Amino acid sequence: MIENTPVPVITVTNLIKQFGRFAALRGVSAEFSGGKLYAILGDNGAGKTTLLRTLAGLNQPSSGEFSILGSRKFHDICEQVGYMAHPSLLYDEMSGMENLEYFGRLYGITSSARCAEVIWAVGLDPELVRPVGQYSQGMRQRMSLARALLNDPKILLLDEPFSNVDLHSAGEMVRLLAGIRDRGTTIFIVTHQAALLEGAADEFVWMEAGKIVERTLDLKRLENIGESTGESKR
Amino acid sequence: MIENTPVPVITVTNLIKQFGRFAALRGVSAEFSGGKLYAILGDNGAGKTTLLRTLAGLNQPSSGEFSILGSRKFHDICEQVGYMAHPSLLYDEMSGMENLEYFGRLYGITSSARCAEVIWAVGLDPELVRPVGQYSQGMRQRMSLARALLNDPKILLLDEPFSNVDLHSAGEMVRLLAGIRDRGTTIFIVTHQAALLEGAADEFVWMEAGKIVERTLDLKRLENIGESTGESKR
Amino acid sequence: MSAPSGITRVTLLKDLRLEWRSKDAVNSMLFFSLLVVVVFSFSFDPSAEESRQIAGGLIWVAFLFAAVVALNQTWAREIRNQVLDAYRVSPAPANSLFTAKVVGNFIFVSVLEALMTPLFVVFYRLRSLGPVWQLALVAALGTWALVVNGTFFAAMSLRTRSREIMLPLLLFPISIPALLAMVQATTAILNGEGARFWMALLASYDLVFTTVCLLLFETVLNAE
Amino acid sequence: MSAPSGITRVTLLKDLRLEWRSKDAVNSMLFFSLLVVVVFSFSFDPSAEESRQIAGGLIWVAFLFAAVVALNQTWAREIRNQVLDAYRVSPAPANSLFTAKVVGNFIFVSVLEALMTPLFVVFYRLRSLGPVWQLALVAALGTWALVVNGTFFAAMSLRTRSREIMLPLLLFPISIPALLAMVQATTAILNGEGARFWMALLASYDLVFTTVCLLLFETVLNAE
Amino acid sequence: MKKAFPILGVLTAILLVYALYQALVVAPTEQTMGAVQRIFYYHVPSAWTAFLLFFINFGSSVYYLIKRCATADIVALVCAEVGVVFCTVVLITGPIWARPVWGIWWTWDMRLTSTLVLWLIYVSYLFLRRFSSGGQTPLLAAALAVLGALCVPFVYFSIWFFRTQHPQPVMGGGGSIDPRMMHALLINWLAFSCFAFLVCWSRYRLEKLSREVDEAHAMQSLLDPGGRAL
Ligand code: HEM
Ligand SMILES: Nc1ncnc2c1ncn2[C@@H]1O[C@H](COP(=O)(O)OP(=O)(O)OP(=O)(O)O)[C@@H](O)[C@H]1O
Ligand SMILES: Nc1ncnc2c1ncn2[C@@H]1O[C@H](COP(=O)(O)OP(=O)(O)OP(=O)(O)O)[C@@H](O)[C@H]1O
Ligand SMILES: [Mg+2]
Ligand SMILES: [Mg+2]
Repeated sequence: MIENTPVPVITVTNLIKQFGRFAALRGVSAEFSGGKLYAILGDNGAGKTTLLRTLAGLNQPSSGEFSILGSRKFHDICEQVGYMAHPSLLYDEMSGMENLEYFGRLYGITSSARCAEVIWAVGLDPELVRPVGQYSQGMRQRMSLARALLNDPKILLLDEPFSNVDLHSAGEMVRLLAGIRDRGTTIFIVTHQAALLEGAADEFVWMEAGKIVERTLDLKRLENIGESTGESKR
Repeated sequence: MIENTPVPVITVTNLIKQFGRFAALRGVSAEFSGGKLYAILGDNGAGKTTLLRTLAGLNQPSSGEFSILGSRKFHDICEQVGYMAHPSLLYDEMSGMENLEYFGRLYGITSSARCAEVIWAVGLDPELVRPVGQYSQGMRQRMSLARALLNDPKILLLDEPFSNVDLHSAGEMVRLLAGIRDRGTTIFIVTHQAALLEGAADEFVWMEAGKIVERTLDLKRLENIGESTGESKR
Repeated sequence: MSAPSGITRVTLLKDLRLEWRSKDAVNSMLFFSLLVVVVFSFSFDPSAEESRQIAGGLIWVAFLFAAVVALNQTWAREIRNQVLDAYRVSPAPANSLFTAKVVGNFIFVSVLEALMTPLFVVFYRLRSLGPVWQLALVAALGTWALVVNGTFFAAMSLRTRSREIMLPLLLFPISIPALLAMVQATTAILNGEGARFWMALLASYDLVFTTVCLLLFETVLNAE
Repeated sequence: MSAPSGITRVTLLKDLRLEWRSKDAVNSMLFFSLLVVVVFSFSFDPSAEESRQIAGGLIWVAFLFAAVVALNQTWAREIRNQVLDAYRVSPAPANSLFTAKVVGNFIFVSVLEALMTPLFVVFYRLRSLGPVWQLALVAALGTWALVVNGTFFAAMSLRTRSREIMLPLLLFPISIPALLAMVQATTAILNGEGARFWMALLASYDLVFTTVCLLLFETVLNAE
Repeated sequence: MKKAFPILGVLTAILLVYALYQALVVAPTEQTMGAVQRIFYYHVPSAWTAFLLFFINFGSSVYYLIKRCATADIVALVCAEVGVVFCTVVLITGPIWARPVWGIWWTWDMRLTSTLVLWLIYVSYLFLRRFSSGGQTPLLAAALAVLGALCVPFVYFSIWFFRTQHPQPVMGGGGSIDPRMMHALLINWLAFSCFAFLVCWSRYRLEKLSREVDEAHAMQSLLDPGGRAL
């Protein structure tokens, strides 16, 4: 367990990511300390997903650097990171349990009990035999979260985990995540439903046009920013 | 223009839809009158998407009937319906404008001006040449809404249109949809962010386990239902 | 709603444009056909007398392969983001879509054939004793037969995920008469014999299967 | 983290199970190769002697094209919901994935070959003059060569536009020596001649390309 | 550097003219084949130049894989492009020569076949570069270049058995050749190599420039806060 002292577990220095001629990240610099829950907010196209993918080692940054848990190479610490994306990252043809059992093996987790545990934790039933392709959108989303939680990561990168989940269950998921945070995990949640995280988040990070423009605890301030900009989408 | 008198434009009688042994719709009966905005709420797996797909003629109901605009065959009135789903229903390789131009032709719409108009309406820029596959998730969602609006439908079936859209723009989309409703269109919105629709919706429809269990104007009542049930998902 | 033929046209144009854009189409097709011919030459030493005798069969196998590559990806784009659903809720008739896909595949495969034939002629030193226009006609009829059936069954196998796995295998017995006619006609023409019968057979096969596929396609498309 | 070989095993088992449930790849391969056999038997009615001359080429062309059809689908499942990303963020080594895919494809194609060979034998009235175990060895070595390269290039063509056509464009040129060796070895053995040289060539080709593909796969997988 | 280019250009032009003179006038006419044989002075130097360029391509691809250096990638690309052109010249002059001499355009001969396969490999390399999108192109291309180069020895081994009609290598082989022919050949080779180098160089500068333009665009979109990149 990491103590709750502000040791930066993630340091990002002037990160730039270009897709051809378009820059999705335009110089992101920040430090994030351990054991906190960060909500990353921002308009569509602000670069939130790109930032998360870069941290997860799925994009090569065009320039700039970052270190996670003191390491510059993602591969060295990948066992301690959980990542959840827009797409489910699950095999449509297998049931939820089969999926988790497979992904568990990639992390050296062989116990089905652990898989069943995370499935219960996100509010699904591990005995559902239906393949994931036949799940409803929200169920798929939860199963995807379960996959990210599976290896009990120190750092969780979640891309819009609540977007198709019903309000009641989203609240439960927030409680679950807050509990995980309390046990020392650093959590990044990209979301458009900031209100859900109002009590739980330790900091709100507002991104705009590829930059972090504001970090605050006061959601109200961000709303003003949000209103004042965000016209046509780039 | 349909007048705002409560003539049922959609009548559903005891609709049942089974997937193999599992019943996703378990006897839905309801009447919906024209020119209103219905918000369809419910837990994950309640059958909202299935209901919408059935109304759009994409699923054959196992039993039961429905009529839309007085017709029992979807194909006869399909020109007057707009449908938006979870997946974008767009070609990833084409730009937004090219996509709309193509789908417009399927409805006999040849004017690019109309396409540009709906793209502006959802807050995007018609001149974006990037293919849709490179849009951010929220941008894709908006473009998908634009596609559904293209043929100026009498009935709009929208499956979670706001789920990845930033709060500010979601508010704008609600205003847009409310305006469309005021011009006589009947709109069904499946969503988990009921709060967004609080001022705009004419009725909230709560689904649970394949049935409509409550229709009300008072969001508070539904929250109680939501709390009391919605344990593990089927 | 515009006329069905108009929709066929835009759909076809859209497919061709995407194809054109995504792959510098002609170059890669040219190279692909060159590769196929070279692979054949390596496998069947073209200078050997026997291999020249089976050239009719060889050419059709090569064409068949090109067609399979094309047919395999016919619906891929439509499936990706469930764009097919957008088509299904629109008033556009199902048959316009089918026709556009068939014509698109026909063009694709025909271009490949047109590119491959000269290469085969050079490498295998082929010389037809019969009239060349007849060969072209046989190729067109045969390609159409392959493409109509192939497009139809490709659509069918989309819709029947796990239920009826054996469906693609239906295409096989059904295509046998067409294959037989194609190969026999080609061989006959190359050897300067008449191929009236086989060509009539092919033409009527095309007619029957095009009609039936058009009649059934809407059902197949709208099967959940 | 479990041993790489353990991960290879689970990945392989998962693929086999999924394939068993849907049977997509095997079906389309089987279908295609059946067509090839039939087309040839229509176009050419070989005597035992002649058929032995071309049988090597025939069989291998059929297998090659069938393999391309299968290889094109190798990564389809991984791409669908971007599952590959889940693999990339996990500590599992890239080479385990590669090995599992290669072995999986090897099994598919071998099964296909085992099913097809009797058909060829029947249709062409083949009788090998050389030892059959040598034929089996050549088939194994040759299939491995095709499958290693094919899996690698299929992963590569994921990262390109127009995947399906890209695979043969990349695979064919580099496989030509292997293909040539396979065909020559098969023909030699069928005719009762020695095929030592070809088998040694194939074996060293396998060795070199397996090593290099293993060395390079991680780079290709992690290219964004 | 800036000045070296035109100087080299002039030198190459002079060399090419001199080589042409050597090939068409100075070198003696071959007895059996006659004047057609003079195509030899283009056929063989082209082949050697192509081989050289492919070899450089291999070297810089390996270097790229190790060091991830953008210059190496451009060198590899440029060499492959120009190499394919020279290889195409071999494949065109060969059949032109073969037609009058052997009476056929093409035969599955060892040397011919291996050249064809080599050409196919590098064309597929160019296709890959063309079709792969985004920043990963250099990596994929380098991987393919390595595999392709490794394939070459196997090509030579596997077609060893082909009966060959094609003349044996002049260099190191047993056959004797008129010294004037040899001289013309070497001069031509030198001229061709210079020419190839020149083309590569300008192509290199072009490629570098277009990458810099892309870079500049991206920088601009970085500066411009709401930058609408179309
Ligand atoms: C038809 C296509 C042909 C191709 C693709 C071809 C290819 C080549 C290649 C690649 C080389 C350089 C080989 C090396 O140095 O190792 C070469 C050299 C040569 N070729 Fe050809 N050739 C063709 C036709 C011919 C013909 C018809 C003749 C004349 C009868 C000919 C005569 C020569 C000679 C004399 C050399 C120099 C020998 C040497 O130094 O290797 N070639 N050819
Ligand atoms: N592969 C790509 N190629 C080109 N442009 C891209 C690519 N991926 C993303 N972009 C662009 O980069 C910008 C940022 O995208 P990103 O997905 O990070 O946004 P986001 O903040 O996650 O938005 P959303 O809230 O809508 O998901 C967008 O304008 C998008 O079009
Ligand atoms: N094709 C299918 N085969 C089998 N079961 C299915 C299929 N489609 C949906 N279901 C099941 O039907 C139920 C209802 O699904 P539906 O997608 O309608 O839910 P939903 O209300 O839209 O949920 P969400 O809010 O998560 O999107 C779910 O339990 C789902 O697993
Ligand atoms: Mg995003
Ligand atoms: Mg749903």
